[in-house]
Amino acid sequence: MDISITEYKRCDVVKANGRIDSSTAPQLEEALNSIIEAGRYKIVFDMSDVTFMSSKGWWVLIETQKKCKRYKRGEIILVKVNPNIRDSLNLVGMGSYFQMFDDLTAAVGSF
Amino acid sequence: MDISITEYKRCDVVKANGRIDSSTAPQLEEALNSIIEAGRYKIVFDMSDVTFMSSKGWWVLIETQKKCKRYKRGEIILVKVNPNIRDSLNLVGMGSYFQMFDDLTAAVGSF
Amino acid sequence: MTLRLQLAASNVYTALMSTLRLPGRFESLPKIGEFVVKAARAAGLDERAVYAVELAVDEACSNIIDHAYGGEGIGDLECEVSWQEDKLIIILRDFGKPFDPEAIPDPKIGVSIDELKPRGVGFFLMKKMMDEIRYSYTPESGNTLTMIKQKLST
Amino acid sequence: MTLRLQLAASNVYTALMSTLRLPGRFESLPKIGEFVVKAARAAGLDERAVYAVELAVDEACSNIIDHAYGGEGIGDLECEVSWQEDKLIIILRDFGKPFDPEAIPDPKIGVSIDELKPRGVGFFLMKKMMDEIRYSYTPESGNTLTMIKQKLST
Ligand SMILES: Nc1ncnc2c1ncn2[C@@H]1O[C@H](COP(=O)(O)OP(=O)(O)O)[C@@H](O)[C@H]1O
Ligand SMILES: Nc1ncnc2c1ncn2[C@@H]1O[C@H](COP(=O)(O)OP(=O)(O)O)[C@@H](O)[C@H]1O
Repeated sequence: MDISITEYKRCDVVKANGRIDSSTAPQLEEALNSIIEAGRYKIVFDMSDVTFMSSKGWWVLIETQKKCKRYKRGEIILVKVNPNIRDSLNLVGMGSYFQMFDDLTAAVGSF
Repeated sequence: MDISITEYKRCDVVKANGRIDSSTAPQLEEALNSIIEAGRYKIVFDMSDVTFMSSKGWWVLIETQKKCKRYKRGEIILVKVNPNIRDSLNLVGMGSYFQMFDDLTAAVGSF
Repeated sequence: MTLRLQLAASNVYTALMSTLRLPGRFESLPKIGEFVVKAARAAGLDERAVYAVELAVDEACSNIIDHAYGGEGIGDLECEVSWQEDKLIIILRDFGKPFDPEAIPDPKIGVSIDELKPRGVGFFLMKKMMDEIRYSYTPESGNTLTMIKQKLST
Repeated sequence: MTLRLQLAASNVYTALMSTLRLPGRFESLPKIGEFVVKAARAAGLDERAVYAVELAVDEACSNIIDHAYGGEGIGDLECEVSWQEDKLIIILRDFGKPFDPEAIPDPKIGVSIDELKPRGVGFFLMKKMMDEIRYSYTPESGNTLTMIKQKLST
């Protein structure tokens, strides 16, 4: 899995590709934590190239969401979530913790 | 020429297509003015589908830039300017009045 | 790397059964994923069902490493796929510590994000994704988790 | 709409000369643009030069409507293209008021945006975009603007 971070004025866009499972979730966690540790809490996660995500990946997103929303200082927004991933997130009620956008520009523009 | 306006939190994205000449520049002017009249001065002009632009179009952009930059309240940024249009703008020194981006998301993210 | 394939991957489409054995490490998960996705497609499952199988197997294998073995590199993971006319059967075997599936509570759904305890959805997902799940343990054959996906499941 | 084509558009590639006459309205500009772009491509100009011709002709026609006629719908615009081995020649004719090209000042470049006066770059652009521009007026043939683009111009 490759992860890129692009810093914009009001938010950071994180893009990953491939599978996010127990072996790659720590990489995602590290990338998201690096943003939060820099004092930035508005994050767009571009999932257009993420084909698979297990619960280990979801927990990373949940923990990130908790940190970002604390003191209402920000939020992580998901973009272009693969329908299979979206369905499985919704199955355990986790879809409701995230705004999901179909368009990257719209997500960045929402901050 | 079709013109669309998408309002984001901090800026508006205007997208036009085809030729901007003496017959269509007034349409563009109207769209840009409608944003400014709404008290919004951060504008991204997505020119990815604009194939031709005469000086009548440039004046619309220049007037818009003047209004947006007044009181440092905003700016119009151009995105994906066709190289021919860019060259002719630069030929008369007008390219320097605008930030130009190759990526829409980056332009929106700059506000 | 221990890798034993009873039938070559290219034969998977005509095989009745195929087994993959890999070290119990997270880096084995994509390989097991690929293996079961191929099998699920060969069984004629639609892409939604193929994803369901991939996710359930990934969660199950991750649990084996985390809970049965208690960490990476302790023991192997064996994944056996077989198919019948109407269903795909996946059997996962490990030699870690046994557990009682009945004792695992379902996660709470609909709580606020701050009330969420990390972990505890993998097993629930496996049950939701598959049509049937059976678990057995014997000292000789270790832990055996059998997961069944019907071809015409909804 | 007055539209007179001396040679059909499909013949443009073998023609030596072709003329389009349209009402002096801004909505005629895209048609004239299409006409000169076809001619410029037929003349073998590269895409950069084709755009230069399209822009120069658009500015010239727009000026005729704005300044020679003083508005839309007053008189016709005639665009004649002809080509020689090494160049494309475009002649624009109108019967509006004549003007003195020498008297048009070049725009100031490099000033701050607030010092920019709207208008006054069209003619400058035409000169920059084309290799040669000639203007003549006679009461019989009206205003004639001849613009030449060399095939091997830089
Ligand atoms: N293969 C296994 N071996 C031993 N214990 C298991 C196994 N799978 C699940 N468990 C137990 O069930 C609990 C819930 O599992 P699960 O829903 O997958 O969530 P998680 O693995 O994230 O804790 C685990 O914390 C563990 O105690
Ligand atoms: N075809 C024309 N007929 C009469 N006057 C013209 C013509 N073209 C240009 N002019 C004069 O030259 C000036 C500069 O022209 P130009 O550089 O094209 O800018 P603009 O048309 O935007 O004013 C015009 O304002 C007009 O006074």
